[in-house]
Amino acid sequence: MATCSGDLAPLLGPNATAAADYICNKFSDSSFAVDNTYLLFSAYLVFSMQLGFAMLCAGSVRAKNTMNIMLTNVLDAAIGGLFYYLFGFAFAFGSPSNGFIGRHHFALRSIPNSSPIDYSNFLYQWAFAIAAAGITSGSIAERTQFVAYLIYSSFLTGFVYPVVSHWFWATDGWGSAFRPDDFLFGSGVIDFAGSGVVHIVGGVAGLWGALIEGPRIGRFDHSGRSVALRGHSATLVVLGTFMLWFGWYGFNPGSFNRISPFYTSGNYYGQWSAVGRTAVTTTLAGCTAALTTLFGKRILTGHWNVTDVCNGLLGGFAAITAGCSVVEPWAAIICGFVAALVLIGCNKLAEKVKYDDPLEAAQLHGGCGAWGVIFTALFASEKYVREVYPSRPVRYGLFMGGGGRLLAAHVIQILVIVGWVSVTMGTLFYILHKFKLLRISAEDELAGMDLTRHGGLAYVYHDEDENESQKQRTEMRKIESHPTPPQV
Amino acid sequence: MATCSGDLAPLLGPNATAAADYICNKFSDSSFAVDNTYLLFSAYLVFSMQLGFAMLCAGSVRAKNTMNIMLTNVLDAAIGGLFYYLFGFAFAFGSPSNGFIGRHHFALRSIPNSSPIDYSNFLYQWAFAIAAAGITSGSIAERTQFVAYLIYSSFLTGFVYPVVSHWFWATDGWGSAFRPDDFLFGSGVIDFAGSGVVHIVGGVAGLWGALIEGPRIGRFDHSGRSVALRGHSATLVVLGTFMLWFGWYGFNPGSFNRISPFYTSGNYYGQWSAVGRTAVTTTLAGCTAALTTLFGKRILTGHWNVTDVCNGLLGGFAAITAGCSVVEPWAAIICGFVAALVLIGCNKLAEKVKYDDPLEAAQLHGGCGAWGVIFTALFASEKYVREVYPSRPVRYGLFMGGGGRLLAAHVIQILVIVGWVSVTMGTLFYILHKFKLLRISAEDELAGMDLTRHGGLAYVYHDEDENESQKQRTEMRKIESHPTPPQV
Amino acid sequence: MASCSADLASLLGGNATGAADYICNKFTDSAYAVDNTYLLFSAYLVFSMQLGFAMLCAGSVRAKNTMNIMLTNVLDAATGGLFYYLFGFAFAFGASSNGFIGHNNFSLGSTPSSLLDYSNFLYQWAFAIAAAGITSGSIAERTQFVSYLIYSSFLTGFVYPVVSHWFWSGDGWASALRTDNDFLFGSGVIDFAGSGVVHVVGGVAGLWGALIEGPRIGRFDHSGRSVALRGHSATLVVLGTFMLWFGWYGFNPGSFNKISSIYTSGNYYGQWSAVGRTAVTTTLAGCTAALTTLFGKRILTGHWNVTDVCNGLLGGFAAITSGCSVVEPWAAIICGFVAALVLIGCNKLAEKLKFDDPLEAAQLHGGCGAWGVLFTGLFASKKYVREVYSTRPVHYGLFMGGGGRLLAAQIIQILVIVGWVSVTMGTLFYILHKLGLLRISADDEMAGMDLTRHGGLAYVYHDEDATPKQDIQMGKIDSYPTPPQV
Repeated sequence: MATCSGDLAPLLGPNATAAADYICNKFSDSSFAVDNTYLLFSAYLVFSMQLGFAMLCAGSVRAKNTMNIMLTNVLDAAIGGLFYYLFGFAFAFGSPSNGFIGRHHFALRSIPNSSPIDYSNFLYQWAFAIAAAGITSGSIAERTQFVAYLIYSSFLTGFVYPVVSHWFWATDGWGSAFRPDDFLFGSGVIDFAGSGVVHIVGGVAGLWGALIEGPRIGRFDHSGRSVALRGHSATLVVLGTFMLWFGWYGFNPGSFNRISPFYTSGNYYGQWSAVGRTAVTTTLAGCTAALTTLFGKRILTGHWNVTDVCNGLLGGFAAITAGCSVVEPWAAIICGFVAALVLIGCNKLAEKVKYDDPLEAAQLHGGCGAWGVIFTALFASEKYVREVYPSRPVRYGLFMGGGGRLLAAHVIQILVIVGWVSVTMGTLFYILHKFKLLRISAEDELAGMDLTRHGGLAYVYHDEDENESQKQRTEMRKIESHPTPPQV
Repeated sequence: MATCSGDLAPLLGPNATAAADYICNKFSDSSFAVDNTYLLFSAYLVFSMQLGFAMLCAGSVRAKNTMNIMLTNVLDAAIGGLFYYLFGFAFAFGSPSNGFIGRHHFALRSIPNSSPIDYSNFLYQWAFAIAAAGITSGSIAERTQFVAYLIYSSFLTGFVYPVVSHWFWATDGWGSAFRPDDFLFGSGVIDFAGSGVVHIVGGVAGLWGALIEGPRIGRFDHSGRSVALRGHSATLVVLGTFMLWFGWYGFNPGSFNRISPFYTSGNYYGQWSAVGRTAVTTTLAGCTAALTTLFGKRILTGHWNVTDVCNGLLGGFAAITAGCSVVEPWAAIICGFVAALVLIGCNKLAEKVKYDDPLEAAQLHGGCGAWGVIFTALFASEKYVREVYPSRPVRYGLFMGGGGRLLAAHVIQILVIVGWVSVTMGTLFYILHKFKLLRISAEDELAGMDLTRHGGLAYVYHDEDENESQKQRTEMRKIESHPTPPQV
Repeated sequence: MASCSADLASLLGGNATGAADYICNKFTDSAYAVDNTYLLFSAYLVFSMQLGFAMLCAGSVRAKNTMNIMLTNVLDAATGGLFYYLFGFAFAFGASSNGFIGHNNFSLGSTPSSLLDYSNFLYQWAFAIAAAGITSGSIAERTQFVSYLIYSSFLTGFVYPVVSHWFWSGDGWASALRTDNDFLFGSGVIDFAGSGVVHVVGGVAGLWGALIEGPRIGRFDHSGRSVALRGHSATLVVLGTFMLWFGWYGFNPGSFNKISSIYTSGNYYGQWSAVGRTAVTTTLAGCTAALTTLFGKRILTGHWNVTDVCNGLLGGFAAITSGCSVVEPWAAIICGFVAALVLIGCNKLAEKLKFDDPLEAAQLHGGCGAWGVLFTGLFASKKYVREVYSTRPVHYGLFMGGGGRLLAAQIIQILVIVGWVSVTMGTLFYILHKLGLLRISADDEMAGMDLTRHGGLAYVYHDEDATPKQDIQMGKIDSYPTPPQV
């Protein structure tokens, strides 16, 4: 902490360099402890979003595919853990490197170091990577072969997502706002917690998967009209939504990584206040989106629908994620309001083009995420941008009088992400499709994947099935996996 | 940090004012970072109680009203977010103001400031406000029109609750223990985390709502005997209870707002220890209440009943909330023991007077909350009161030798809260009742609100319903909302 | 913080003792605030594992016993809270005392002290109830509720605290934190977060309970073949597993108790980094075990099974718990891989021996926990052992070149724990069995305990049952959704 010692030494007297060093080292240790506490618990919160995804997905599919979708969610985390450890983190943050991809710290080699990248940073970024994979698994639910799932999930968390996060979040990335110099449009992209980097990536990947697979059987009837295939449990949807909301307090405010830097020392004002503000903007955007969806859907369908409200809420969160740290609370309300309309519009559009996404993941994360990136370029406040991104030339929101350079950078961000994910993931899904590895057979789809692939249904509420199988003296899990055995 | 500099400057030598300032500013920054980390994560925990409420409520109602009750819980948080942001927080903590209501910081204007109120304080208080609304929604579950719900929830979180919290928690409040002078009965009210401010408010509001609506159809049979309308899922009740328990560790210990103040410097002893003690008293009160309920109910009904144990546990928490920071751990055991008896007694009484509260919310939060307020006045320990409320004249528990002034103040608190909530919320419910906006029709109630208002049942465990509705080539969610279609 | 004051006073000049004290006191206060924040939130996370256990257990049993198993999980926490407060914590950490059992600080007397604060009690309580939660899984679906209350109190109040005293307190005979130099084999046991102290204890207790009770009716058919009695909800299993995973971030990294200690001052390097590394090793072990189980089970049974994957994941966590703070991340991958194989092996063995454990708790926590203790003796890294256990002679993993002393101590740990828990809990279960208090009647078991003991089934999805046509009183007939009189 050279600055601290340099400041303090002359104050203490001419010969007090050692004393100043000593005191400043203690301060630096103290803020490392606080910042790591903050970052680790934020990482745990982000991890808890995986539980949220699992429950949200489980509740949104039909009972016969519950085991399948939950397994994919558990494996997102598990596969992500290994692949992000082996090379994902290195691709994303292995500096020094070029603007396109990182190339150090494979398998966490020479971590911790003075960059400073510590284990807690890895853990935090891993939790983000698996969130992106979780988004995609929702889009292709109920009709995808399990092997295809294993392949795309590894590829997404191990390569596609890390590269994007390198571009916009690493100090070397070509679009990053943390570069030492040579910013994109003299501005760089402000995607604070990843409306673009996480949500658009996950959403566009899901979009291609779902497009190439086509809709689920029965989703559009013979005359082409849309038939809702309701999820089997609204309770799980609400549970998942609340867990995601809870975890989002790690996702957005946690993206500061550190809480102890001050803006004006000895005063009440520092990064801790910005962290609090970020939590508030996040809350307000989600709340507004939920209420907008409530009344919007009431007008459109005549129902007060809780699952729609949950999706609206999440759309608001996905949108505010890019700008959460640099906008005023009142702007967050605008962000949430528009996000809800964007989601409703995207859903209408999806229905019209016969696009089937069981969790509305492409619409929600792709659509609202893109709106969030644009929103940041319109409403980022000068004061907050200056504080949160101190090393970067101050370019802020168009509507706040900051000119169009930030907006230009953000439009480029959206285009580049959509292009990159389409090229990589679109190609991958297409190859899987050609090799007949993507979609399950029609019989499997009608029977449900739990019966055919995952050893039985998720629920056994009534005992008879079981007693029957006992009577038949069956072996471990062979017949039991057919609770209504065809031979009877 | 004037004190710190003033203390340190002479120690460092005659010309070291600048050095002392510098060092003390660093310390002050450091404690801001720690305290905000502490407060924010506590706020996240309190927010997770909303998930707990949602699951507890969902499990405690019949399957046909699950969508309805979960929607109210999601909207508590969403409506609360907007209204508490716009004026609730200003009414509660907008100082300087009068003893009755705050009047600054509307829409978080001039936050953060040196009061110091920061964004994290808003977030924490918002999480409290939505908890109060959540309590009330339990009492009037399964029979209330959705519009009535929207109205009372906004009114409660936007006005009724903020005013009460201003009285007892703001530095200006007439009953507050944080006043600069002129304390109520020379003592002020010690309602540390809100047995009165949160739980009695929520409970009494629910009481009036449920009283004016009357019991659910079938709750009392023709001969007037009580018939239990069992909730549809004990699993959800347990899930909700554990989430509430988890969140209560933010609610009670978090109410210190800061963890870094020391009581004896350079020693192991400071507010961090008091925070830990608060978590322990909270735990012990809940555990004791759970065990008391277990054996009490076993004697009364012959069953070991898990949902009753869960309610008893929550009753213990609601009771310890007022005194958690100022009582000894052994006193918390007494608190929990009596709270369980109070709850059992209130439930007996409710049955006798044919009062129907699907979640026992009025009994639990109103009854046990009131006991908690009294308990604090009896058992508050001198040492802890001195430490936790240093600026207030030391009046402590009657049974600990502290005299009756604290008890008098607490009795006044209960009376005033009951009066205020009855006048405001009672009147509101009565007006809604007169305008026929309060209760749903008997047909709707028998069919369940999910079918008639919320677009279908929460659960679709078996596929046939769905396939059937597909065969009928129905449009989006029209017939599907009737899983057992009457036309067949 | 005597050293801080002494260091700083000499730097500031001869007359600055007062200033040095003042500044150092501020630093101490600051560190206490940070460390307590860290420890308390870790304790809350560990507590959330109780929710995980409840949901995991509920999902793994049949619908007719759901109320029963959830009640036991709620009561683990509640009885644990009282008994651990009254004497458990005193037995475990009541310094100063002998190597076998603590005998101070009953009912949190003389707390806070410079060594133990309320936050330590809360953290240890959350551990104690986890051990009881493990055991309740093994004996699920067939145990009388009264015997459950008895063993749970005994386990959290006495058996577990004594074990944790041995290995974790400054007085324990095998502890690596001893204050004198009399370490077991000159090494002491490195069981950082309790693969042995928590998981082997819970698993062995469950093993004896389940052995003495015998398998559930229908678990093995007349010809002796194994019949799976599937749990009623895989969703709850996944929910529980994720909550346990979430909570494990309090369990393992939280076991440092403090985050602000420095290893090299003024640098980026201190205990906060070790805490982060611990979270990473924990994650990697679990992830590897999950993937190993996925492919292993696919080969063995032909299914991609989510509940098996969840169990594998938890097995990986149980195994890494012992060494999480002292092994390299790559070693954690080995730990998880072997843990998954251990679990599969133990399950095969259990089936062969007709041992019935509804949650595989004895296999998972006992088997993988024991592997974890050995793993630490093999792979503990010299550098990390030196940092994390700074007062102890540096004996580290056999495969890392540290010699066999640590491994010897770890083997002794397993043997002693198995012996102690068998003697205490085995005897207790046997006595309950002899008194006819352990197992429920066959009729009750077939009907399900929820109907017969707990006032009705957990689920009422269809309304007809609940309608009051039959003019019944409060919860009497209601508790029979398929009333026999019809």
